[in-house]
Amino acid sequence: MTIQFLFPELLLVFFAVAVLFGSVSNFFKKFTPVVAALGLLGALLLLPAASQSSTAVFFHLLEADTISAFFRTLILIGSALIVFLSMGEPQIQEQDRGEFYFFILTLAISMMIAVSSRNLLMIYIALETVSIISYILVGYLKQDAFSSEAGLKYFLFGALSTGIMLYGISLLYGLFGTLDLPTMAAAVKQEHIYFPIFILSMVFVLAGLAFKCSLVPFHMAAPDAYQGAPTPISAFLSIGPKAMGFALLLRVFLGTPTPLIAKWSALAQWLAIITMTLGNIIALKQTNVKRLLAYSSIAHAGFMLMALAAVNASGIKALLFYLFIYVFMNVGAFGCVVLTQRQEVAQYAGLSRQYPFAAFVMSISLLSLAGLPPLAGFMAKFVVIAAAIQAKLYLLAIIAVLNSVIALFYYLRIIKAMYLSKTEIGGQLNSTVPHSRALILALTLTLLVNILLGLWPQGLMPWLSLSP
Amino acid sequence: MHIAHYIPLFPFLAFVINIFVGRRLKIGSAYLAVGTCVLSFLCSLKVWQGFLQGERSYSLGTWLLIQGKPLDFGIIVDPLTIMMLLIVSFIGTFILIYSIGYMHDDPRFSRYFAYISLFMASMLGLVLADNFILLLIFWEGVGLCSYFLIAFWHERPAAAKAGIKAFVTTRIGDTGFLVGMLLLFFTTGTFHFSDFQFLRGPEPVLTLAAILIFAGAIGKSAQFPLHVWLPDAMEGPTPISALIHAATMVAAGVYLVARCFPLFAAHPAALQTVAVIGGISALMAATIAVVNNDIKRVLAYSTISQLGLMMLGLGVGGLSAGTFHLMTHAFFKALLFLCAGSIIHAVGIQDIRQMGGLFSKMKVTSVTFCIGALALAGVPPFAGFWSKDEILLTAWNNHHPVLFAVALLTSLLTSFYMARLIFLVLFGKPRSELHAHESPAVMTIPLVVLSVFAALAGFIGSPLKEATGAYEGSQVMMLASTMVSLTGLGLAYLIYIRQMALPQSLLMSCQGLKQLLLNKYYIDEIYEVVLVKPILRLCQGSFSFDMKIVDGLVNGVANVTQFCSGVLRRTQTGLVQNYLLVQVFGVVLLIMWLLKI
Amino acid sequence: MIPLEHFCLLSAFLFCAGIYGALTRRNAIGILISIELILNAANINLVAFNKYLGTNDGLGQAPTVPSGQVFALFVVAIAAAASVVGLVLIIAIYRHAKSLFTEGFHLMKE
Amino acid sequence: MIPILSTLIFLPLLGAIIIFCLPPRLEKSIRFLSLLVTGVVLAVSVCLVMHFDPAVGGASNSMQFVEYHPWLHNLHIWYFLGVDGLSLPLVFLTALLGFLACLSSYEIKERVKEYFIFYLLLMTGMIGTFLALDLVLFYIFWEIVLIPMYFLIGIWGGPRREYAAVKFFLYTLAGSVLMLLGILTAYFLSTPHTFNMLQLGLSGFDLRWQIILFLAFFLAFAVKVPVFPFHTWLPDAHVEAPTPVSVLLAGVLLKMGGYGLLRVCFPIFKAAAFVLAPVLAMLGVVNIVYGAWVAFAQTDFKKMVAYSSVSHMGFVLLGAASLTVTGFNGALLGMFNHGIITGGMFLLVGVLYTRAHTRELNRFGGLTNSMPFYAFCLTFLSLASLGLPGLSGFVGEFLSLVGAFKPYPWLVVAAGIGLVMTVGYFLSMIGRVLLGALNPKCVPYVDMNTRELVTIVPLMAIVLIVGFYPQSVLNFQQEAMQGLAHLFKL
Repeated sequence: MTIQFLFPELLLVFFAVAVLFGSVSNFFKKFTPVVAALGLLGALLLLPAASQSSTAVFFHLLEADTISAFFRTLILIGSALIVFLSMGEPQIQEQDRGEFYFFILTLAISMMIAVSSRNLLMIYIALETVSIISYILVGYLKQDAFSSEAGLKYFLFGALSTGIMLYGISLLYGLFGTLDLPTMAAAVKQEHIYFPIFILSMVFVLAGLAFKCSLVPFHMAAPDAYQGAPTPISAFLSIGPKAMGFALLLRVFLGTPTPLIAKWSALAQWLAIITMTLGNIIALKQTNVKRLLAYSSIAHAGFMLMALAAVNASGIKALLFYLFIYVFMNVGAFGCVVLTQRQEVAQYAGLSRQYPFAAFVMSISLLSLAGLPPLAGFMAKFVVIAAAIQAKLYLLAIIAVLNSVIALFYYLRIIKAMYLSKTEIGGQLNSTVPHSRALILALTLTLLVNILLGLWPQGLMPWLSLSP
Repeated sequence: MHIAHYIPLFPFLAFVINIFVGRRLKIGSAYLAVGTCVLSFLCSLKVWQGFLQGERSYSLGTWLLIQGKPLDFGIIVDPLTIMMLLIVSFIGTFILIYSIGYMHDDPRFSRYFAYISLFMASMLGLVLADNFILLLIFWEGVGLCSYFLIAFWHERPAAAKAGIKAFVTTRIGDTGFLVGMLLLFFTTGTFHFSDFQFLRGPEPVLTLAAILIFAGAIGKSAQFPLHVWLPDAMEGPTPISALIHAATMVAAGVYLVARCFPLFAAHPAALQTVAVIGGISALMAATIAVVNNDIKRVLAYSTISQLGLMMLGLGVGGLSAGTFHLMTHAFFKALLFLCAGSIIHAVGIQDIRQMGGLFSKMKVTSVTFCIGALALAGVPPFAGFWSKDEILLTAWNNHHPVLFAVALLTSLLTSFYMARLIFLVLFGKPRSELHAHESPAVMTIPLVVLSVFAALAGFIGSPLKEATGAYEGSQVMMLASTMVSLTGLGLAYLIYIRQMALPQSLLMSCQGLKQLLLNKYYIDEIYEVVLVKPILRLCQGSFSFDMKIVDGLVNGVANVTQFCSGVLRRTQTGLVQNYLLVQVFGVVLLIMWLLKI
Repeated sequence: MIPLEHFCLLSAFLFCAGIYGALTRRNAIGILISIELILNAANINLVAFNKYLGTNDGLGQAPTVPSGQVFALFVVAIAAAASVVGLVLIIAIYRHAKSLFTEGFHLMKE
Repeated sequence: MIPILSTLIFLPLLGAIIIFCLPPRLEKSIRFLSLLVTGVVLAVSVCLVMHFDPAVGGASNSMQFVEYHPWLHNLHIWYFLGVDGLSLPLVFLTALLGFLACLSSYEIKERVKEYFIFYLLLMTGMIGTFLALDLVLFYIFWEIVLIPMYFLIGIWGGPRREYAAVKFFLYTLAGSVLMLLGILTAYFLSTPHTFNMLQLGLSGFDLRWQIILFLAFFLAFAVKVPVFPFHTWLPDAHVEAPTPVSVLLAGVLLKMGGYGLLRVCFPIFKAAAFVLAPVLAMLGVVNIVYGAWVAFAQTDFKKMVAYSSVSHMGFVLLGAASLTVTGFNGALLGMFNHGIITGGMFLLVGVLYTRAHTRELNRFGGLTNSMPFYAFCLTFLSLASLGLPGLSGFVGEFLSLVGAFKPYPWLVVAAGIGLVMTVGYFLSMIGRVLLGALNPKCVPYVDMNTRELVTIVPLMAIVLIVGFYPQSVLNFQQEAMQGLAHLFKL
């Protein structure tokens, strides 16, 4: 049963090794991205059908249930999109293209494992590999001062938070004597554990996971990392590890019907409020687009946490739906930054006349991020707020809704520069410059998802429902 | 098939044609206007004849559903309406003929006749309406035409301002009228005049409603508080002053009170206010007219005074007296204005102090002017005497001594200032070199016709007399009113022709009073200070309030968020230590919060 | 037999020393070292708990499954990998900022 | 038979997609295509009016041409369209103004393709809002209107267009997001969870919740109607928007607020409506008087007309707050008339702007000689706007006043003061623009050409028809208003 479950990962390992060796000879170097993409899509096909029942797999270290199935598909799709994006990125030079895609594939593998693990050891190992590889990828452009500084900052911050998490795990191991989450949850119900240490260790674990999802007290490194890293990597950071973070939050804190710690809903509610508000307010005055998108992803993390704060079935479904839409919205926005190679908002002046397609895709993604009705972002926001209101979190819902108004302002600032301003900054780019078809393909894909899924979310998400 | 509803349609047709193709018709537009006016006159005669054979008012159809009940419009046919129809169309025809000559060389000739036809249509419509809403529609239409025509020569800024002043002041009255109408509707449940006879005894609410409706009449008939617009309305062409601001439109207020007379009669308090307001207006306007030096302004104040007299007549319960004076006044006041018009047309100036000795140069105008003046002054054989006498008699019979005295004093002043006008303008030696010449025939013929009617209208008697019981004249009252008129004439004769020392010195002594009257009791200035200036400041204030406070709040919220963004941005210092510090601090905070330490 | 509490105290002490080091050190390598301290603190904990408390995996496995010690081994391996990556990044930043002190590299702020 | 309502909504969208595929240099064909699309929409709405059966009424099955299909069935969101006496006049108004504004869009010279794409999207959003009967569908159409309007004001507007566009977008969005919360809370509070407006009307909420939800919805509609404290976006948006856009903004967008009140707030939250009606009436009168005062002090032509719209919509609010049949009739007819009149006024302002490139009133003077037709049209519409009896403006206001007189007599008197002020500022505007000596600065302008006349004359004709025979529009809406008022009979 285990081998069948791990087929996609094994295929990816095979492709990763192939990509690594391919990068040795110049002839194969040109094909490495295509091979990587093929590997990811192949793995996507091999994914087992989403089975309702959840069975322990791989010596009770992994779990094959609906959540892991959904997140594994999401990670594969996300990684494929990032591979397409990085094909369009000129900064990734010829000579070390091989390693780049090798790292992306290994990142995908470790995330897929982390998402479906039910054992703290497995969680830690997968989480640590994801972190290490993302440190390398963030600091990938050695000759660029920004990239290496971002890499180091991300490393130091990340290492500390995972260190704290590990200490938390060790305490948990001491308390329960086991590393298996479901057994721990069962033990908590017998109420014979020493409560303060349990809370302390759970908060330590939360520190590690929250760093990945960039929730507020642990978000400090994210903006610098997103700004410094090469754009496809900051796109990957905003969707890959974030989705994994939320999957782990889901597993650790909400694995069992009643949340592991009683006050989880209040904790999540306040974290969500602070994250949303801080993310949105700081994003207002940003001039660098990547940094602005970083803060916007922090704000969206707050939105997703809101879905978790509503501890009910529709909350979890809302989170999954939101993450799916969020991947496409973010890839669309970052994709346009890759396409136009423009970092500052002012540089976007008059883009709608220079390169209408890029401006169109960018504005559709931004309006979808803002959550305006005809687009998919609205349906995502709608479902999440519905879950919050169903759980009677009225204050949270009101603040979330007002945040979406603030959010619209800074999204509009970019759209204003592109469409409304009459001045035209002489960007070196115009529609005649040849672009990698893959990047255009990825952008059109995000465009379709943003528009179609807004009108017909039922098509892809039959299980999405508001029923209590 | 009843033809009454065709009466307003003919002039309306002329208006539509003149507005769109008038410029090409040139003189044709004038003939079209006059023709439709004559047609309306003939229809009115037909309606009168039909009325004698017993045809009564009829309904046109449902216009609107209010509170579920259908509100249908109709035409009312009774002596009052017929009288008004005849007066309006008859005098209108002759004034139109007169204005062909008067407006001959005006660039916007056809537009003038278009507006006059619209006015005729709405005035005729007004008198035919059988409910308040239809009346209000034509009521505002009449106000609109007076606005257009006052501001006809809009190159002169004074004319444009006068037009706006007229429309706004009448509109203030109309708001009271609207509220009164609604009050009436909600207590009696109907807008129709015919339902007034079912009114039970006096109710405080209905009294208030009647007074508010009278407010509309005050606005339209330029009575005391809202009279300021009529003297300024003289900026318009003189035939307009004759038709609208003397004979017909200003009489609409009196017509309205007469139409709702059963309502007013049922509430003595309302009737009392009508009489009092009428008295005040009559006296005040007469005193101002005595000292005014502009020929049209004098006649304007005289109109306000006579209208006050009519209101007084109605106020003391004399429905037939009031309406009778309305009819006769229409004739001789229109005549006086037309004569004044032909004088101005000839001499070009309006200040009577520079005029004099025109009798020899303009024979026909002067004779008709004298006939009109005598009629207005109330000298026995002429029309004014009979109707004024009837008002005095009704006031005396219905035990209103104070009002009777006011009426008497007003007729004294009236005869005085009319005599003053005649002596200063027509007789004596010319005070400045004026090459006056007689007006062309097209202007003098209407003068002659109107003078004949001004003389003989008295003998027709009040059209409503069979409705309101026989009226027997009392010799004593007739003698008294004749004596008053003659003394007025005599006094004026002594002062202005004989330049007698005594009356001269008497006049010099009350210089302060003269100054007060010359400035029209400073009412205009009071309104300016009390009403117009504060409202303008209020608007300016509310606009700046809107910009600063309400808009300020909105922008303020935006600026506050921007400011917070600026502050919070600086938390990202870029130093790794700070990041680690925030994280550890976050962990500690969370633990303390969760464990409630 | 040294009671379990001593081990926990030692690991807690190491953990606090690591945190303190990470926050106060100005030198990037210093921070790296203190992070290693934190990881080792966790190792001590793991091994101690495994030895003293015996694991009741609740899955019917025998109490003496050495999951704690295995975990510690993994942690050691991963710590090594992490520090390698850290040093690489520190060398890269040294090429640009010419200094190891954290004040040297704060190009990106606000 | 063909789903007439869906065609009405999605025809402009189809047009927009077609234009999206055309290359930008085919300006003439783009203009013709959009004119064709809006023309067909107008024709469809006319035949909708003809096939509409005014007799069908009553609270239960008052909807006609109903389309009821599951859209997101497990989210309980239905694709539910229907039209009744309340939405019919407004749909016709939207179609008519859409066609005329498209006709007057010939003055737009640059980026024509994008202009007409946003224009047709705007049409879809507007018509959709009036026809949707499912709260979520209503909200989606309500917000679809915002994006194209932002671009229309932002790209083709006047000097301060960006500020005005952002302000309009954020202000309306802030209002409507609270409505989203209201919709969701209503969904979870209603006994059989539903977004359907008609069913929500039947499920009773307790009074405390009713008031909260009423205020949530009312805030969104108040921003659009503009009720007093939330109106500051209107003058900026109007002044900066290009003429055809401000015609639609004034003619239709303001009505969406009023329509929302009559369709959502009153029927669903009856008890709260009963409690809050006096507050609404008070706000209405404040709107009237305050709008008139501020309009009096304006020197910019468009800002004055914008504030006059604030004043007119005050009558609509007063009429609606009276909770009587006449009041509701007055409110709806008032909205219809105001749309026609103010649409025409903005077209006229546009005519003057294309010639003088300024909207400063003191800059003009004595235009009657040089532009007689223009003078006639402007005077006619100003008189209709100041509520001259015999023209359509008066009928709406009169019914609202009659309706509101019984419950709030003193407010009607205050409204009277507003009426007098309205006369004041309109006539002073006519005095400054048309009368007086010909201003030397404005060189003799050529009079209105045929295209401009074709956009104005139908509006003036409707003003005259409704003015003389209001029953023509009233008998369409009588049943719906009867049903609505029936809810508030004691």
